[in-house]
Amino acid sequence: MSRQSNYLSISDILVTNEKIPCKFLHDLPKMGFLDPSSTEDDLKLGTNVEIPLWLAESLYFRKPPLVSVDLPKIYKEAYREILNADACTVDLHKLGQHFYELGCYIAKHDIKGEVANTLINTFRQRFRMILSASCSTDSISSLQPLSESERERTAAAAVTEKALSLWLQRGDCPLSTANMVASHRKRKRAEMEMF
Amino acid sequence: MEYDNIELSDDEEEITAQTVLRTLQNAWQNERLAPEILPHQNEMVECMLGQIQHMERNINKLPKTDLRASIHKMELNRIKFIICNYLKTRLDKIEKYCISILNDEKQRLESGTNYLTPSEYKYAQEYLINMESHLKEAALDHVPGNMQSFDLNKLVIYPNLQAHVFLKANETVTGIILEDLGGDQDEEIDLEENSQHILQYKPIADLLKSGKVQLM
Amino acid sequence: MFGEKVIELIKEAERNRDTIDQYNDEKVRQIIEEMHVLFKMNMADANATSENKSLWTTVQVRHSALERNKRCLLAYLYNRMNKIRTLRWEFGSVLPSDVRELLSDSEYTWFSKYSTNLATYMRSLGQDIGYSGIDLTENLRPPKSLYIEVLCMSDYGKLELEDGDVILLKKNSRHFLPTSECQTLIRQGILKQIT
Amino acid sequence: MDPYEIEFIGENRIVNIIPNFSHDKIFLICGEFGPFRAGLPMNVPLWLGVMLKQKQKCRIVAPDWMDIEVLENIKEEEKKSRFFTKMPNEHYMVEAKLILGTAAEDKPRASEIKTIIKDIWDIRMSKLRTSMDALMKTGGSYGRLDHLTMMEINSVKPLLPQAMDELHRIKMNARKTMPVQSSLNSAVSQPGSSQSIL
Repeated sequence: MSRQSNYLSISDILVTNEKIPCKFLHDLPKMGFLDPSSTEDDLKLGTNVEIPLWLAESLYFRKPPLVSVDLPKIYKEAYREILNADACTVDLHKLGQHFYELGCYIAKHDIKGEVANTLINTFRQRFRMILSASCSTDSISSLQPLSESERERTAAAAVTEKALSLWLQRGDCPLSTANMVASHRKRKRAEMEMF
Repeated sequence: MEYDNIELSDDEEEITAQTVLRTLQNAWQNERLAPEILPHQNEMVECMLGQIQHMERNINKLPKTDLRASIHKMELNRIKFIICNYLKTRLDKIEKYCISILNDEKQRLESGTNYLTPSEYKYAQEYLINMESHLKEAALDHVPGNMQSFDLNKLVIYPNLQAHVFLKANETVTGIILEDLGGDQDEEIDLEENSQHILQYKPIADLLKSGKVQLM
Repeated sequence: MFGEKVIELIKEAERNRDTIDQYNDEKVRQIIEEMHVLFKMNMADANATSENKSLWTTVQVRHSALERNKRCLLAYLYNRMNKIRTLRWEFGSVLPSDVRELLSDSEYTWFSKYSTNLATYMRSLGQDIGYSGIDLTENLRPPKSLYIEVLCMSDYGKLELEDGDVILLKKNSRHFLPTSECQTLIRQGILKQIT
Repeated sequence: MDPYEIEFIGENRIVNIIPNFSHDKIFLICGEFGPFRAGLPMNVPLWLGVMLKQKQKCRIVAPDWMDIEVLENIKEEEKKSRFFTKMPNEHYMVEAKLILGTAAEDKPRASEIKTIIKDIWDIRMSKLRTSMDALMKTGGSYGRLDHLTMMEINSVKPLLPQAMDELHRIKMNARKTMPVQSSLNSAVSQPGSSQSIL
């Protein structure tokens, strides 16, 4: 469940699919379609467009860089102030599904290092939200204002919590059907019932 | 039903089955909790398998309802659990970190400090070959020419040596350097005998391998 | 926009973590086709860069898209590989036909090779001291008792026990069996432990 | 690890039993036990004690610390102390669960004892939560955890170590204001100029 990013990591691929605002520093012939508001064939120097992070990163790292990257709203000063004051009040489920992971990529575009500090502060403050969500008996509903990775951590902690309370309650743990076997049986049954 | 003391091939020193079992149990626990693969304990595994075999033969001589038979069987099941779980944990790591383990292992083989058993090494190599041929057959062979490479440097997955682990110090160790990313100064800590800590794996990896600390 | 089809594929892999879906042959084919189109455009534009230097940046953008598609394709396959590996550990070396149908030909070949490699490894265990190998798919749980009571979930047929006794496993039949000899059948969902 | 695996480790602890049968020494791989003399106390591993108890071959003698007075003291100490106090043994919860679970009738006032042990466990668990939060707030890269038992440590996995890993990753990545190629984010950023395009 660890979120280490690597070439084959699905979660990192989803993070790098997020769109971020960029400004093109060169003309791009035939790339007009990258700007949905334009009908031109070519993309002109100076155009501001939102493109996926993976594309922005690869264009930014060309020498010379082909784009400059602007901060998405949630990392800008207005939000940073709110987050630094009380990060727990912000609904990251709505405003930043991949707040930390995207932030790690974005932070280098903020030379003053404010984004980095906000990420660290926010993470530290919101840890207690995960703590309390993981031992609440409700299932992790979509109503909770947690980001995607916070949600995953909460779910993992809830699994531990549940295993422990089962252990405390009962004697032996019966042997059980393997996970995938059980899931496939369940799916097969569901499919059969449809007919 | 007595067991003999066992002589390990390389060692002149005699060790008891009890010690071997304890070593193996410890190795299992550490392997389960360490992010990277640890040096193998093949001698201990084989030695224990020998004990199991010996014991099983003797149990078969006992009447089925003999109390001793069930006690011995229960103990054997416990030991088999440790061995299977230990070996499977290693296989899981070998598969997940296949490329990086093979890279490290090639260097270790040269210096004779290999972490994998010969069987594990063969398994890892074969696993990589199978992975390569599947990815080629399913995708790489069909994409445009300059995209076809099976690039080990990109596909490699490293164990997270920066992962935080819980440990107990078996003896006092001083001067562990913790990397401090916030300030300018790294922090230095001592591990007193029997004290417990949560810290990054990397600075204590060697202590774990030399048995000075154990993971919890 | 680039790389959109391939993201659908990735999202497919992300859903249903406990089951494996039908291999999406059609989408994989479309993505590979898209890559060939991008590649051809790049060939043409690269040859034209002497007249129009800014075409070079366009080539670089498309190249990034090609790399992205490749990464996502490999991640899709790799993610499935890990699931297929789990199938081997949970179902055993023979897959039920409805599960087998979910795999592509190449995936099934991989499954077989994986299975052979695993079997070779397991057979090698303890060979030096006269063992015929150890099955690592057994003894997965800490042992609690030597015998357990089980309920048979399907008509399985005969099972020969180590002591030579043969029992008939019929749907809904109950048995009192050595734990070590029925744990695999429990994991495969053929038997269920009664507590 | 799951709780049953930690229980498995705890089952190696030695407990005192009083067998109701006689038998010669048994030579197990983990050591020799016996001789068994009906009515005379002796030591065996916990797993063996539980097994014999289930076969009604022995009584398990509850360890000294499973005593209401002793436990009340431990509970008071635990309440008073800011830190985790030292428990009677490092698998106290496993011992309590197995001995009081399988051999409750061997121990008078077993259910009261169970309740106090659970109280102590709960006090420690809530202390653990508070200290985790404090650890993350103050540093989040190192903590000393003396006297926590393995089962207690396991209860904060993967939450605490993963949160610390994640915080470390954020510090590593976000603090890098210069575009350096590192193994951590190499997944996307491949400086392009040197790369062959066609």
